[in-house]
Amino acid sequence: MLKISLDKLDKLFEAISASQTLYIPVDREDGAAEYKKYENGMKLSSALNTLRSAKDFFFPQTENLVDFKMEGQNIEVIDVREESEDFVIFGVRACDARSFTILDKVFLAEPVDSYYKNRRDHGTVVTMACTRPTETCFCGTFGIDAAAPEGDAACYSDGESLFIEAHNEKGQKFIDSISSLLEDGDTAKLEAVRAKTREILKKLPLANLTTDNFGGDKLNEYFNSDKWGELSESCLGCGTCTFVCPTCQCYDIKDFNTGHGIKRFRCWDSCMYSDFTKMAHGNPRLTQLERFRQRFMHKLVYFPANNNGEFGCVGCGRCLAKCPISMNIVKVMKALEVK
Amino acid sequence: MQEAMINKAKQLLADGTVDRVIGWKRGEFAYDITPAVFETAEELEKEFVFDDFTAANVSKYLVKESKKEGKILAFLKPCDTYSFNQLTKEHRVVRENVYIVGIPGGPKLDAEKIKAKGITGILGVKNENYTLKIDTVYGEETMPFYEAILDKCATCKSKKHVVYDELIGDEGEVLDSNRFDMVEKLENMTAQERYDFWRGELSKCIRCNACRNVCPACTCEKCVFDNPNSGVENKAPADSFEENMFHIIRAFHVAGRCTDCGECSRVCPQHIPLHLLNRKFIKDINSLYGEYQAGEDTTSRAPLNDYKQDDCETTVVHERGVE
Amino acid sequence: MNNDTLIPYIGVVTDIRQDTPDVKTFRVVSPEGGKVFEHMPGQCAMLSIPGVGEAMFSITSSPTNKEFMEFSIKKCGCLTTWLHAMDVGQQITIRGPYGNAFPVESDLKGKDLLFIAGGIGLAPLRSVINYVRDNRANYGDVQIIYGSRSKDDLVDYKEIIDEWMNDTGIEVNLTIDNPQEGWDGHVGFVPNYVKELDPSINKTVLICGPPIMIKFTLAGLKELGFKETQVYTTMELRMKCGVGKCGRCNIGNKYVCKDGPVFRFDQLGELPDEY
Amino acid sequence: MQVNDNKDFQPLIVAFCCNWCSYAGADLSGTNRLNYPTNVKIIRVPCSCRVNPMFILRAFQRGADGVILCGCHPGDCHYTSGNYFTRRRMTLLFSMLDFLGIERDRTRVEWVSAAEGAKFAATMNEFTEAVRKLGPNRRLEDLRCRKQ
Repeated sequence: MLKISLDKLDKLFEAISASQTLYIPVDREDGAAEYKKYENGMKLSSALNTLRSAKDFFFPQTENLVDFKMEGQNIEVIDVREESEDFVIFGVRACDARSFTILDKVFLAEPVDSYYKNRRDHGTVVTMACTRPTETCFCGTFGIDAAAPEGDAACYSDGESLFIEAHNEKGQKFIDSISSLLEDGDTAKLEAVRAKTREILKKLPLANLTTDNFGGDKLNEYFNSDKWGELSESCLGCGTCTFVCPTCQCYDIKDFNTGHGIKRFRCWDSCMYSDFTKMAHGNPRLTQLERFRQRFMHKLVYFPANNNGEFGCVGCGRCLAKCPISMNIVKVMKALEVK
Repeated sequence: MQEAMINKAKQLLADGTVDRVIGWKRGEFAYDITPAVFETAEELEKEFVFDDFTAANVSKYLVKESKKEGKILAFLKPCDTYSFNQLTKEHRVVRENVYIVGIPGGPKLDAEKIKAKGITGILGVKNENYTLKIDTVYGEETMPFYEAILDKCATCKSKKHVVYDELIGDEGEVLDSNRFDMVEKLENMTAQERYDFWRGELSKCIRCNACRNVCPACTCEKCVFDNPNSGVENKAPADSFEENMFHIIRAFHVAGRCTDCGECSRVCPQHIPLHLLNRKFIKDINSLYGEYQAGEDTTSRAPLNDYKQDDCETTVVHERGVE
Repeated sequence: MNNDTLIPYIGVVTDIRQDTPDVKTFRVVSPEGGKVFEHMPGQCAMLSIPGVGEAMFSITSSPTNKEFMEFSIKKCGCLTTWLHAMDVGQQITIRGPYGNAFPVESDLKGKDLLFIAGGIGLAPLRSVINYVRDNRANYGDVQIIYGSRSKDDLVDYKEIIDEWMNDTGIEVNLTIDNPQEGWDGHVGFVPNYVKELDPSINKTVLICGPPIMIKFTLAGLKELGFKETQVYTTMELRMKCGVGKCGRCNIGNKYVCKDGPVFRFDQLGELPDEY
Repeated sequence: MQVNDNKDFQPLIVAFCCNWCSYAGADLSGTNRLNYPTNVKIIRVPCSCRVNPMFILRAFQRGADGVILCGCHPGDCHYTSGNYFTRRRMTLLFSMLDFLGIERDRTRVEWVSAAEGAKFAATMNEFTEAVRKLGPNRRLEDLRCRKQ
């Protein structure tokens, strides 16, 4: 496999960013990691994962869809779409890489969402294998191997060198563009590191969590479960879980009056919010119980029902770490599960 | 302490004083504790927890819970009693339906602080003589207890319970805290520095509304930011202006009512020090209109519902400090 | 870049008809004349006034009408109030068509049809009724049972009296909730009227109206011997995208905007009761 | 400290004026043919205390460079005490804006009675000049509202 020495990472980043925009996870002052546009001198974060997921690159929190100019009774529609620039996201973890597959199922299904597709076409996802998974990780539950991430190209570190391999054409193109910096390397040590990571993954507290008892066929059984009241009673109805989630994709479309035109934009929305399904004549989800149920039913039952059994969760553990009252999908699965 | 609380709860349930108990429920890990309502002794025995991580302020849940039938037992820490008292003052809770047992306060721990030290794979946390022994997937780690406490506990204002029906432990006292230090530090910066500081912080906001929804003072039935007819409804910060507006209005709406419980900053997934905005209001109110602690009593007039004819003019802002 | 369904077309409102005190019917054409797009009976379109809002409305005109589309809209929220206040000539934005349609070219072909509508619930059914009238040879007997609060609240009353009632092979039964001067027709709620009329159980039923009406009518139909597989309805929930991506109009795993709005009752029965 | 004086800059000023004193004061300055800049857009409110902090922020969002709030002199409020509440509220709001690093001279409260036409004109002149020196509002503007 091709490799580059870890102390030459700067050179690698400089080379990539010379031809296209590069985003890497960097450490923030408060210790959390976030993706930043690479500028010379930036250091790659060693954190397990970024606080916000990588979905922002393809599905940003807000984006302008279309502009309108209103004049008397007339309306002019202005298409504001522009071809996205080419960019590389470096250091995406296995869980987030899988989340793109899930988002694709929604946004690339007919009719294709051109806004999403535009960025997806121009973005290259370079993943990074995990070596230090933490207690909130449960990607294995969804069949993801943290030591062998998906993505257009994948990187693995053995502590000395960074190994790179392509998974598809886009990844190969990426590797070709930096091939002058790469050399052939022996993967013996890397295999040992990966084996060790897999050992750790097996020992994690959530390693035994399975989806065996969830899926599209359990729809009414789980919908009518009497556990929802207890599970949702302390839910604050905030949107933290949905906004840090790499697979949550619900959005709202809103108009903003700028004083000299109308901007129609879309923004992330959360099924946990009270006005998510509110209509002029009423609301089918009146209490937090129904909203809470919707979120987890969507991930564990509805999504697999519509997508050949694929679940709407990748086990990244962000909601486990971030929920203000620590209620999360793992607790829901454990409470709900009917064997 | 946990044992004493469970016994107290069981006793009060058994003798019919209360019908339900609000407290905290054990989670998957050492630190992920969920506020919960318990109805039976068995549930309490099995899941009730009170330890270094039970920081959540349960007083806001009482807005709903106290309106249900029967009486509820609430275990309140000193800071929580201020919030509860303020809610009583605003007629948001039915005081008669709540039986309050005062329990000792923090300092409570912040799992994020432990993780920020690079400690991952946390399986268990033990406090041994104010040194945390942290059992992880990668072996045992240690760190000083006080380096892992919540920001809100590091600047604790009071160990005194301002309202209770019964107390476990001793009555505490109002502390001489240094909670305004950071506000002062910012005040002494230049306007440009302050602007840069807040832009850096507020631009992290993802508008999850956790700060608003957890706040015991934010109890409007319909928030102005959720009301499509308000003209300012927004779900996402589409512009830096909207980030600023949300946080200014959020803090302003609780000015004079905020008890400084610190929940807003505790729950912020982006670690924005939101409590500084609230504290700025508290500090201004204290210095301009006389010392006032929201939630201390249930009878005094809130500073923004009150006035004196010889109050200072708004020019006081222009005349002081650094430009 | 390809067209995106989220970018709307312009529609011009060329006619506004006051149907009832709170329902107006709007005629929409494209600025160049003609229809903005083709649709099938039962499908919906997203109408919007930029800056006011966007919402899903069923297309009430039949696809056999080649000149324009019509929308019967009841005034009940922010956008509909605005639409009711506008004048002829106003441009609006329109995108669609969205959703499935009544199976007029498959399951309904050759069948005797029974339409049951309540109030504004006639809007989506009118599209089917007129489609059937224009392709009369493909369908059997047609019976229409339509009820409203009062005579004034019967949507499209003029068309019902002047056209539908004069067609051969169409039986129209009207009813209103309470007795009223100048009304010599039937008085009573739709569910009871359906039972009174005792329609033949060979008919395929298309029903739309307030949820409470649907609930009781369905129970009545079952009593008469109708099977759930014979009854179709059309649903409505809050929608933003119209293409099953924004994630809010789902009933169980089905999206009303994409998998609906037309459902057969046996399909609905498999879904959770959350609508 | 602004280096240049922004001589060519025409700031947009929004003035909230209470119906009973300041709006009449503005009227008087007009009937007395006193000049004040045309940049000042007056919004009449029933009482200065009607002005929600949100109004001030929204004015900035929609392109105001300075916002001034005028009401009856303390003690003279038509509704007895409205302006006392305004005073506390605005003091705290201005202090908060200052805390966030937004130029403190962009906001002001001034008490103008119905008889003080001259004061109204002078205040507007002076306030407009002060805002002109600050330049366009950049720290509390909504970029979407900026005219291209």
